[in-house]
Amino acid sequence: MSKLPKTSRRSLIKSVGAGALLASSPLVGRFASAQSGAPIKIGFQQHSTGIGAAYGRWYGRTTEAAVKAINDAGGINGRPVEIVAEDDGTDPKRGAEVVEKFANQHNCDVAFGTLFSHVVIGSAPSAGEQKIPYFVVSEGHHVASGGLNRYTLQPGITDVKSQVQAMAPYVADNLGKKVTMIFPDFAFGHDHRDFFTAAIEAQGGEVLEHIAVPPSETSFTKYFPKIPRDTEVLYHVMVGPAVLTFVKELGEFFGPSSPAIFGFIDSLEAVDLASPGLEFLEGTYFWEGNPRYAQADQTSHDKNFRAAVGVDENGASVSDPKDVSTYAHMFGCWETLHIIKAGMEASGYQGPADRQKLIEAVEAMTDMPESDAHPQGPKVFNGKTHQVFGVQYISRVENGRLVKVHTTSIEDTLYPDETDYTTQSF
Amino acid sequence: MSLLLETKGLTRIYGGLRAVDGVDYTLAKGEIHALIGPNGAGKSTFVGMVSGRIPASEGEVWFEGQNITALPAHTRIRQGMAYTFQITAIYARLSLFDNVALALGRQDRTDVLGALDRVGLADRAMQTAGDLAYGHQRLLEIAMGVAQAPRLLILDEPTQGLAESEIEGFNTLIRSLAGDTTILLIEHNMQVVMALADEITVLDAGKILARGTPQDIHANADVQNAYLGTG
Amino acid sequence: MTVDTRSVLLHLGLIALLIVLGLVLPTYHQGNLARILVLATYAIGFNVLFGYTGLLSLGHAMFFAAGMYGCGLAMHLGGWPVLSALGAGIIAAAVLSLIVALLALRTIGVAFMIVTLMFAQAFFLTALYLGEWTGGDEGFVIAQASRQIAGFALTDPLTRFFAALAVFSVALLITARMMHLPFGRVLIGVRENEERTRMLGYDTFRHKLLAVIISGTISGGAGAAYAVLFGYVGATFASVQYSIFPLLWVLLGGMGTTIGPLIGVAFMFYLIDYASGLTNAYLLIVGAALVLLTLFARAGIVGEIRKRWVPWLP
Amino acid sequence: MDFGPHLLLAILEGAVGAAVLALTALGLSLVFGVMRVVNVAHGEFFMLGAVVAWFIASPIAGHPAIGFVAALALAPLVAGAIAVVVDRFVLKEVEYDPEATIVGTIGVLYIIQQSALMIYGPEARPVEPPFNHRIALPWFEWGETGLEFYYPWGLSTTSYKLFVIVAAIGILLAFWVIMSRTRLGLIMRATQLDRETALAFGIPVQRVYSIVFGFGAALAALAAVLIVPIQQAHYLMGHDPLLLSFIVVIIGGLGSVRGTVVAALLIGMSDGIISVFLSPTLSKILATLLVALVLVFRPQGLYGKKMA
Repeated sequence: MSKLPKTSRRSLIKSVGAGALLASSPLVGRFASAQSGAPIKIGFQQHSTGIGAAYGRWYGRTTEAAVKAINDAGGINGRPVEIVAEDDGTDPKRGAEVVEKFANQHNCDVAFGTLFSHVVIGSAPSAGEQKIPYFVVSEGHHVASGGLNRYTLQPGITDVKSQVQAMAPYVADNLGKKVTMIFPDFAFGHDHRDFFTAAIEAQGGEVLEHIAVPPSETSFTKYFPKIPRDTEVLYHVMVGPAVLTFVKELGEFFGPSSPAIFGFIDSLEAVDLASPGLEFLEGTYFWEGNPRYAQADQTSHDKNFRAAVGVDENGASVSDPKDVSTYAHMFGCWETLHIIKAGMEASGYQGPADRQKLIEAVEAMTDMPESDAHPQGPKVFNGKTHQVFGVQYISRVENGRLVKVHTTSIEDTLYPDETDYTTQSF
Repeated sequence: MSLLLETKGLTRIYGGLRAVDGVDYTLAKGEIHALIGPNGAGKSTFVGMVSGRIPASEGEVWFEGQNITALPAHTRIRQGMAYTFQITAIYARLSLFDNVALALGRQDRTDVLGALDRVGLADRAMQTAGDLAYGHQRLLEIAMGVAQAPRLLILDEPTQGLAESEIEGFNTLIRSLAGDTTILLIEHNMQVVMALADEITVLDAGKILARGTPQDIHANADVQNAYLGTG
Repeated sequence: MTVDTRSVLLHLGLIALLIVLGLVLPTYHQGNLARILVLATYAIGFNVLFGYTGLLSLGHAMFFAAGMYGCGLAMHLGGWPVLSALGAGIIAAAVLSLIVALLALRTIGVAFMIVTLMFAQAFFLTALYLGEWTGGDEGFVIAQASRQIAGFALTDPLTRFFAALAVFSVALLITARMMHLPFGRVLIGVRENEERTRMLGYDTFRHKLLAVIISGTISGGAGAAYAVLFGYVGATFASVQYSIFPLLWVLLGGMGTTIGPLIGVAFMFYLIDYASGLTNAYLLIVGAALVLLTLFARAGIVGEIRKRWVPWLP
Repeated sequence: MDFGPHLLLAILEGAVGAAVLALTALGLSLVFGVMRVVNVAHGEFFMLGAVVAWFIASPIAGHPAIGFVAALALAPLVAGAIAVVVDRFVLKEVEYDPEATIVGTIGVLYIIQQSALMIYGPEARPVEPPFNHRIALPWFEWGETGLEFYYPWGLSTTSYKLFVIVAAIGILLAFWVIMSRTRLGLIMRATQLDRETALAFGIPVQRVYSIVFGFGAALAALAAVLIVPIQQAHYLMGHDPLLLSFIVVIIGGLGSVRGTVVAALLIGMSDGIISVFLSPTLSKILATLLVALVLVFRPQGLYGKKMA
């Protein structure tokens, strides 16, 4: 099924009707006008096939849940939201074609939901040309770096540069100052390499060795001997289907005598921590975009979010405890859809003619307090760079669970603006 | 008469076996020369080295007073040789027209049809060559050699697979070429050899056993023993 | 009417038809067709080598990507205008294809396939390795404002369509003409029987060398055009699957036919586009379609038409 | 890590990869040699082996060895059976035409891959190894008191990795025995040498083709079952094994078992060993170019006869 299973038409109208009755916004008045019955169409660029499929599935489930929540609460401007999902095959060429399809064939109001950076960058020119707002959930630094265009925004997830630099103070203070980094030898890994190296040096630490693992590698032990013996902290990040092999072989390599290990959860996203061979991770640290395991101080927002998406307190599907979610990233879909809603309501969005107003409305956003719409935590949006900044979490593996040990401030994630999209014409 | 072709000590070694062994050979302009000998005598290898298809292990090839030993095959062909294969090597999936046009190097309709006409295939010009009967494929092969208007035409067993009537036509065709074109003919059919050849060279075990007019060869006792006696 | 006139009419007629389509199609399909035309140019380049010369390269993505990077980097880092950047891309592809040809043509058959595959893999890895300039797997965007020729914005759908059509037409007419010239006939001769062709006095190595260069350069031209017209350059386009695509397109459309590449690309594009609208399992449909095609139309679409009804198709 | 231990580790790791690669490539080589077709879907049979292994092993309770042994026995059969179906309904129908086979097996590749995605899902899932112990390895050095030995930091392997190497050698020997000492092997070799003569001698060539195609797929699946406790089963995992075995088969020389094994060792180890000296991606680039140049200057492969 390309189009996600949605609430049936009847229940949709019922819930929209209920929302209209309850809502006090003057915009709801439009619900009665002739055009109002038409849904707001959001094109969802989904990684259903290709290398991103494991993420794509959870992005799909989160999106579905968010749309249901939004529709249950009365939709946007009194209109129901409809998701039009198209598979991009995790391929930048197809991604660009899909964006054009959203704009010209499906007549979508906005496009949304891309994760993999190369698909975002490949699709962004199409979004700019078709003049369709393109909300990505990618954590790439591509938006804030100024390389894209005014129609592309990332308001729902913090970018990798912020994530990485926010980790340096904790790592330097608690784990050690002599770091060896292992990362994939392509753009995502290079971001880690460049931003963390700079950040740890600012903390008085140093990176002893950069170990770049070639793309699509399936066996890793042969690269580990390059780790210097005097390493205090091993910083690892890996993506792709071979991540579990990577982490397991890391454990087998060190045996009983390992340095402190700090990793990005990307290395184990959608992987069960109870998988055989991961026992050695006990006591090691992870960055988490959003804590996978429900924490002792869990907010009601996180509780609601888990319930809506169908994730249990271990971050796995409620229907299959072995089906582990991409919890550190997928909240971005939920939050982005709520920002689209907020932006459309703030701008009085009616149809494609109002797309520029929508972008200006989102650009005008700043503080986003923690709420049901923002369950991951509070955020600050920078309208000039089209990038949001939020708190980050560091967790420690204790008894096979990730336990949050540190929450960064938003200030830790900030860096000087590298661009100002608001100066670009539409 | 001046020499068109000369080989000096031409040798080909295949894994220790001397398939052609130090052959000194001359061919005069305008002559029809037949190369005969039992199977495995080295005839095809010899003409292969002359045309450049097969690199020589030792020795030299001279063509029109030039040492061409180092030249690649296509250059030798350009200088005026033509070579027809022992195993039919036409372009089976192309039309007869395209086959001959490739040999001619141009798509000139008159010339292509003219060449096909010489072997009686002009009316089949648009047929696919692979659909022809075997004998006709042999004739097409010969037409391709003729179309190149070579000074030296090397024919490797051209009449193999031809019917009696077609052989008659072939003989006529070759005679009509004689004079302008020098012809080096490998042939098993002794009737064809006797009918066409001005001179005959007998190869055996990679060496020249005898050389002479058809009458000389016919009378040669060694040849009788080594070769003709068997047939 | 001679075969030549028919062939000229066919190709000019096709271009005229495409012009009309560009003017009447809705925006979405106009955009698709622009993409199809550029990719078909790539397929035409591939067809010169595979369909006409009989050499199967599994590394053509490196030529496409060389054109793409040559052009894209010239604009992105060098700030060159579009036309000079296109030239840079084409030259980059031509130089690369010369080098690859000199080495790879020492081999034949499956070894040639592997050697080209390996060179392309090395090219792909190099594009990742030089991430500082190429952006690695993420690639980079060519600024929208710079994508214009003499004031005509290539981002405008209609302008882009006609630019794509121009690129395609040049490649189509060059190859169609080439296949009528003695040079093209010799390439076919090499495909059908290389030894025979050599023994007709043709320097087959030189012909194959030129075929690789022409093929690689057209492919690179398509890559450069893709960069300029669609504004993105990335290592994905140098990956193995982009070497397999043209093979698939050409086999589907009909190898050794001038219009087969276009038909193959269009068929594949719309098959994926249509099937992905029906189901997420569209690759299943694509797979089944490929199997059915092999079973029932082995010469490809245009190839079957030529075989059954229109034998003169070039 | 010191140079010596590092090199030893790279060789050990390379040997595991080479062992699995040799089995996979042998399957492709057999199909290529006997049937003269390129099976582009070969990597998907590898993937099938891993995925089926997961389906077999994961529901079986008790010691992980039970599930693993069951997978080892059944997964190749499943993959082989599917391959036989492909042979009967696709390859036979196109009369093993080389070009048609390429397109047809690309179609099969998509069908198998997409089916795996739908049935198995996009996740990478592990199969538990039957046993797995970390084995620290000693290293020797000439010290003041003569030969000293110590355990360098990180120099280790696992018992399961060593098992994979041993198992692969065993399977290769069994393969060699089948090909050279049994009637089935004789029939396959006869068909490989000359299809027409084989037909004339009453060999049921069509049946031999089916068996060979199934056997080739089963070898790939077997290799995958061996590796899946180390690397997880994933629906896209067939891509690299296909490319690598393709390369191995050509480098080794068509139809040469010895060449295939030597080439698998060369390919499996080269980038690991070069990466001892250079940065990993750079070594991959160089290893790739090296392989290409081997072919450029020895087009018939290491042990092959000149190809026509």
